[in-house]
Amino acid sequence: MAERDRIAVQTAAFDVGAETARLAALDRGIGAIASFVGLMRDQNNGDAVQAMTLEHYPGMTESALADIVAEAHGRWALMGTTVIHRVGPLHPGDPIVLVLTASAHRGEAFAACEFIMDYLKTRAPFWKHETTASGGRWVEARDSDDNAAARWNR
Amino acid sequence: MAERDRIAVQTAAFDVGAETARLAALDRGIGAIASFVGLMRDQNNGDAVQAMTLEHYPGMTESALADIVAEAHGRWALMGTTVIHRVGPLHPGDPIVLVLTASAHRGEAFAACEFIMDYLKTRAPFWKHETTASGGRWVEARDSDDNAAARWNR
Amino acid sequence: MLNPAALNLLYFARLREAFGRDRETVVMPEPATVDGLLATLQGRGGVWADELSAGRNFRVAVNQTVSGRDQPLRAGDEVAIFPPVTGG
Amino acid sequence: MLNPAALNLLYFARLREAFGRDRETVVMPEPATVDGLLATLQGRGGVWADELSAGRNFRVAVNQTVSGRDQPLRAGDEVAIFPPVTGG
Repeated sequence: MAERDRIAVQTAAFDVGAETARLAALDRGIGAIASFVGLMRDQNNGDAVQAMTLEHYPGMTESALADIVAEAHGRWALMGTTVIHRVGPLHPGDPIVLVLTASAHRGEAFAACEFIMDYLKTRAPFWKHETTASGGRWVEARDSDDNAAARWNR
Repeated sequence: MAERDRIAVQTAAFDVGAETARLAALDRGIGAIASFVGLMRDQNNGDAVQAMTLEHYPGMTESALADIVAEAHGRWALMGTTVIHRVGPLHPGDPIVLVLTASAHRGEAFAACEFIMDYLKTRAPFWKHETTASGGRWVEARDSDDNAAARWNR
Repeated sequence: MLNPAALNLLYFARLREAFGRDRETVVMPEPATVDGLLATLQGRGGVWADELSAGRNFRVAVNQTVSGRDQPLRAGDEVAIFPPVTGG
Repeated sequence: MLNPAALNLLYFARLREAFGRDRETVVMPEPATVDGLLATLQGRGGVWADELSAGRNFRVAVNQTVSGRDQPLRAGDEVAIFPPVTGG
């Protein structure tokens, strides 16, 4: 039987079409699949960015993502989810993260997808190191991400 | 130069991966692509559904979708959008509609994608006719869709 | 070329089936409005009177834009009458 | 097999670079807590005192779960110290 939830941390790119098809095939009661793809931008905080390396905490990363997905299942009637996050070297335009949520109706799929992204941004142990014309630097956490995650507790 | 917005009404299926790649390639400042896929369910209002036919109003359909996308551009800083809606005969599990929104950051992409779906559901001239064990019937509009669209005016 | 008050009517979905046609041309005395056209169609009685009565839920689009009941109609206008939409 | 108070420390991202190492084993007198461990590391002075001072923004995970500063530590625990996360 197909797994309802799929979590992966990998250096390889992901296939949005294949991942969408996997969820769609899980259950004929699925009417809605929301998704999010995060891409590496060629700029950050006003500086051109040439390359990026994503570091993570193997073991904790997977369990943190599983906890976030479990919490989403507790809040919404989800019929399947996919979370794939890349690590290692990346370049502008490269996809970084994919989140897919499947549900009977669109409201739950949209809410769960945004919730998983907001929690991933503040709870999953990934760190971005970017290369600009003036050298390398670690990306600083954003208050806006903390605020986005906090609104799910209201 | 690639078109920022793509709207299509077609009988053929769509390719989520190719459509995502099209948007991602538009601009290296795109950091977020939100998407929604609507699928035909094998049940509706408690009855098993065997098949569906989607009718539309050629001409008005395309202009209604263009109006919705234009309104989304007015509300959020979008760098590209895609709306594809199928018409004709469909079966359970078939994808019906695809909406993609690209932006620098995820909050705008998510909001615009959900907005376009909510407005499409109440403003774009499509009608579903479904076949159940007891014969054919036209799907009735849902109050929940009107409510979903109305919240964007608050 | 067009009759000065000839309207091109279109019907969709459940109303197309109920009326047994997907299009027709109707000639109205000017000045015409959506309300006047609906009254004319209801005057046919039967399913027309039933489906287009004030309590029923349907939409009217004039030249492919959803319109109010006081919308003026001119010769050659495309007037579509259809149930609430159910796509997506 | 393990020393009764030996902790397996991991450092990530900016802190890994600042401390010049990605892991080490530290022996603490029991009963140990996260606070006690941080005080011991700060006692090394220099970048340790700087990066782990009360005003700095960092996280501690014990056995791969983010933990408070009063969390007890037992021999063999995996204790990771890292900056706020920035994935996604």
